[in-house]
Amino acid sequence: MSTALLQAEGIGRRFGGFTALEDISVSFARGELTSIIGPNGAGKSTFFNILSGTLSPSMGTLRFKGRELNGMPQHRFVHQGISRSYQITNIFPDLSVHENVRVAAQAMRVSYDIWRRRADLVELSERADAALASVGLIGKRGEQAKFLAHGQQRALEIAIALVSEPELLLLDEPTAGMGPEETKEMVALLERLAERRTVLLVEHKMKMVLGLSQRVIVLHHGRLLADGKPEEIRGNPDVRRVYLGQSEGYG
Amino acid sequence: MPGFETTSRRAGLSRRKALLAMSAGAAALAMPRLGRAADDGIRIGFPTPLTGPFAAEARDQVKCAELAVKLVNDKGGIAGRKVELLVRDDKLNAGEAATRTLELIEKDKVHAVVGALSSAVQLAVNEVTRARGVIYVSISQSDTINEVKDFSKYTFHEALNPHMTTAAVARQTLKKGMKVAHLVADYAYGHEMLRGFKRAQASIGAESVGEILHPFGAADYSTFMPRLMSMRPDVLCISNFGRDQANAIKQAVDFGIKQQMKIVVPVILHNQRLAVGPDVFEGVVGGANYYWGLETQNKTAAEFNKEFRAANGGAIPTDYGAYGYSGVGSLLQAMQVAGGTDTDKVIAALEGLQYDLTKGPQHYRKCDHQSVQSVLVLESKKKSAMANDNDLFAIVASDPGAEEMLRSCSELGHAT
Amino acid sequence: MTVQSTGEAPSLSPSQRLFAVLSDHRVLVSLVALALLPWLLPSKALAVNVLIYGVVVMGYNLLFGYTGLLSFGHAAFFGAGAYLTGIAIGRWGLPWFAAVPLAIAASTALAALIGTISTRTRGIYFSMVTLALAQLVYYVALQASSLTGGENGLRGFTVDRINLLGLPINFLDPVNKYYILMAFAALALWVQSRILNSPFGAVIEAIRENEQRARACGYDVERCKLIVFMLSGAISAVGGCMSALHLSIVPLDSLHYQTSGMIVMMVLLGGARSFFGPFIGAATFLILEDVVSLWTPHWQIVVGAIFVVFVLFLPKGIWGTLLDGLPVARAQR
Amino acid sequence: MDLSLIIMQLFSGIALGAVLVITALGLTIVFGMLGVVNFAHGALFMIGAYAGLYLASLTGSFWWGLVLAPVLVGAFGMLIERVLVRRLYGRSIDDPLLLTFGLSYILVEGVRIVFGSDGIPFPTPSQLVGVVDLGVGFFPKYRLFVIALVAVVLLLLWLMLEKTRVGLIVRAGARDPQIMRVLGVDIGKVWLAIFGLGVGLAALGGVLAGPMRSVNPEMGTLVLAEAFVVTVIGGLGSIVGAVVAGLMVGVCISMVALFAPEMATIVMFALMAAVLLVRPQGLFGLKGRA
Repeated sequence: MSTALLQAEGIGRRFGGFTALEDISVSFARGELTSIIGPNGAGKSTFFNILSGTLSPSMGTLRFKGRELNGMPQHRFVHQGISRSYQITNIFPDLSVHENVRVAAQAMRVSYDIWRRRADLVELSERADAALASVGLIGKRGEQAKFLAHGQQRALEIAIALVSEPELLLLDEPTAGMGPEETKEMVALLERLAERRTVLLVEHKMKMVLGLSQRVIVLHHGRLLADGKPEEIRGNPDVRRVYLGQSEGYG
Repeated sequence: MPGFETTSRRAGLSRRKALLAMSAGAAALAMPRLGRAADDGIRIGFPTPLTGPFAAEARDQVKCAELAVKLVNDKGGIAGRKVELLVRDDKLNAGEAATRTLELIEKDKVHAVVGALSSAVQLAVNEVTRARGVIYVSISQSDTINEVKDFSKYTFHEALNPHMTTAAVARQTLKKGMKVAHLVADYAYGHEMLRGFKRAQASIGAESVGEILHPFGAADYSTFMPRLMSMRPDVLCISNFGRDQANAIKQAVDFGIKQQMKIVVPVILHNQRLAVGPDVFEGVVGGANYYWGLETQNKTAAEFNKEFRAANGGAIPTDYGAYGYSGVGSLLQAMQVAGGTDTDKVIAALEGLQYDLTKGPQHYRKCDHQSVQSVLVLESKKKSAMANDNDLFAIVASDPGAEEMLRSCSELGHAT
Repeated sequence: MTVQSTGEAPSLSPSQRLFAVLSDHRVLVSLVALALLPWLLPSKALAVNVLIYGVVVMGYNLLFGYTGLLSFGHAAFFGAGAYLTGIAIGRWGLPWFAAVPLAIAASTALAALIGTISTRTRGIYFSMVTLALAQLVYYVALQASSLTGGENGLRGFTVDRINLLGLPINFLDPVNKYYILMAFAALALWVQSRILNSPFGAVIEAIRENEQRARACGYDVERCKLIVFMLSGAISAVGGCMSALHLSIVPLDSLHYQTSGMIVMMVLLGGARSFFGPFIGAATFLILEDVVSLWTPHWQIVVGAIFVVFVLFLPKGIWGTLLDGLPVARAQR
Repeated sequence: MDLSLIIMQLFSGIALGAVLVITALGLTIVFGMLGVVNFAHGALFMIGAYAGLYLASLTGSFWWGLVLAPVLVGAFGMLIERVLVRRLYGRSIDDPLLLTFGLSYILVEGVRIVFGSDGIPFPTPSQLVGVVDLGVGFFPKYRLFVIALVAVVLLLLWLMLEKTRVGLIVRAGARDPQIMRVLGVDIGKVWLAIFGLGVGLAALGGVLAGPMRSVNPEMGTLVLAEAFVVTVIGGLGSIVGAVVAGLMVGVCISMVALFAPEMATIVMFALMAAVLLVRPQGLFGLKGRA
């Protein structure tokens, strides 16, 4: 297990009397692209929020590169090397596309400097441009983010997450709300990203997940239902019963 | 509830008047902006709280001050120069007052300033005028301004002070061996009133059974009433001002305090009595600088009332209005004596002046420039005893003015 | 508003280029305008007030406009700056040049205290908590009358002469006073401009735009809010110091929540989130109040109505609306 | 200290708290449902007192004023919602606060224009003049009546919330406005009614306070600050919180008045700061909202 990048042991989460997640133990190896799937209310988002520090688990421990993350505030996660995107597009709408990414890059270097000129931090600007180039948005760098097309906004959010050069990239339904054309572009982008880092996806689009992932984790009613290679999941009868059967429409 | 209509109609009437006065003031301000320094009129600045809770008092002050100016101008002005009154709204805010006073001095080049109603405002105006060597006649009742720290040779205090009013009221209401309780607003003016009462009470031989300080500007006094009643005093002295006074008396009456003890205040306010009604104030005794009913026993008062009625459609001047008249009037008399506006000459004239404008002889004491004057003690009338809407009080006594009524010069920190 | 690194520069018309130059030198532009102000307004006292409230509102804008935190208790820092300047000069006998930095430092400490409690809350809660804590400061000042003068206000610290490099200057003269106080304003403008151009300036805008995203980017949002709260309090306190030196009194009302409300009104009138907005808002409000209160003692109804109209129809304020209307300016955004 | 005195103080505190509860309730209900902090709440309290006085003098009976003023002022509140506040839904949460702040200036000045800037006498209804012997001391009848009336209003409000369909909608809506869409409720109408209810409660507070205080255009200023403190302590949007915090603040003030009377105003702000340090969302507030 020493090669595991991120390790979850017995993770559970309760909201009042309601148990959203129970006893999840998985570990993620470096370089893998893993997807988490499950029907609505399966606990995907809760699990994802715990992995990214947005929520703290009620029980269990989380280790990243062997270091325990429990009790660490969310903003520290990025500095450890875990970066995320959100299911609903989450950018800085009134800032320029370039500034969106630049400010994210800045978080890794300076937070509280009130005196230097930010224009003098040329390196940050260059890194932002590099991240924009990698998601294909460099041509839009001067535009206000809120005027981008939906697919472009999603790509921008990935650039924001990417610019911190995370070892683990957590993406929450990156193709949500996209048409087939945009989805195809996004899948291509994801494949490129996965070449160089560990990626964890939450997705609804089954076909896409099975084609893209090296490993698939299925959650159901807050519990781990299955964990394996896409072809194993495809053949798993439990998964078929609770998930695939119902979600023909997503396929 | 008949009080409702009469009050609002009264307010409506005087409002229109005030609007007229305001627009006249606006014209006066806008017009001479260009050639201010060229004309040779005498300009008196008059900051007063036209907006806020004391707007009614302020309007009366403006009317009276304008009357004083008019009477002088009708007789040809001072050494041939016309007098002009520059009214400014201080909004009952010390910062606003200081700004307006700066404008009056720097832009309008006034020769003197008269006015201010609240203690904080008079001190702010005084701070600005004394630094710039401009004469200021205060008509606010607090006497902090007479103490050496705030005093300057430019500072004159026309209004009564708590020491005078509490002494006069105590003389009429307290007797040897009486038990006295105090409800006091916890700020400088409240403390001044308490200090006055306690000194008067000590000299009479009455006994203090307790005092409660209440937060300044409190709306509810019910929490103090049980304790005041448990002190079982013969007299309750309520030392606060304005709305605080109205609220405190109203709630004391609710608790049945008037059945147990007599309520006494240092200053009984004309407008608060109107605001709260005769039933609540019935039997309350307090001091005053002026009451129009004085006309039956004092010739000057009758004369002043006559002039005011003539200028204001038969209305009567109020307590605070009279300050506007005597404050501006005494200053103008001194300017007549000095033959103009030379500051040192006017100061000397004010210091030597004997004047009688509203109620009998007055003069400014040399050391602290406090006006020595008579104090009225009034008792609020029962509703059934009121002859008309203006018949609010019975005059219990009129204490003639004497320097012995004041705190001594050395006590105030002045060299004697 | 944000300074962007020059990438592909689109071709600019001469008027656009002029506008770009002006906003690049916004501190200088502000100072030139302020230097002319006393000669344009009806009185020097009014001009000084524009200067003072301009600085206070500018500090407030750092919090409200740029970070998106609606504080309703900023009078506390304006008042603290004024009171501490007065107390240091009048009670402790310090010279003005020592009193002012001391007052700013102490006001910043007060901001740290209030900020620590209030930045734990969000949204409307933040507004109400700042309001209530500032009222607490008001009542403390009222009660501590031996130090503050209580309801009577603080006085007895008139500065009538200021020694500038051995040259005694009559500070009672309105023109001298204006330009000396303008030096304070210049300092505040420069500091504000530096903060806005700094990396931290980018962080607070990111927090305003999207707090959750800023946190996910790795920013300690709570700490950033506390820091900007303190900076904002410090700059507003400069306005308080200026007010104390100008009026030579400190009225208790300077701490009242209606003063806070006036600050909010001014920033909304001028335009939040803009560099020039605060001074434009302060000037508009004060001139309006001056003019309308000459027409009618009921000036508050006019002020209230204008405020309602701005919230409903011109939420970007005078300057923001002007920028939207100017194609010249739009290219800059 | 004398035990009977402490009991008397307790009564004073509860009577004081009763008025606080009524005004804070209006503020908190409107916030809970609409997410709007009504900064004109104090001004509407004052309008309530004037309306009560005016209606009482028109009809010759305090009781008509007491009943009609909250209804009419509540209707006026609905007008405010429809004409002004409604335009701001969906905009920044700060906007309604700023709007109502401006509105409060207009209302206060409007009353000054119509009724003058002086106070106006508001006599205690003749049936309630005088004091009652509580055994430990004398207490004004009118204040006992206020305590009783507030208790009745709270009971009615509770019944409405717990037993009626409207109450169900309100409770559900306060938790999650989305639910109301699911229930197929016309949210616009509910919001209108709730805003009216909140304003009506402010007006009721004003009428009740009228005979106890000087009625003047500025009487709402202090009340607004008090209502804010109470709602913050209780938790914004929490009805139970407003009741508990209102009584708590009232009793706290009266007890402090016994030992350190000059601190009576400061104490509620200090209490609030203390509560916030421990629970930033207030005693009964939902955590997500703070």
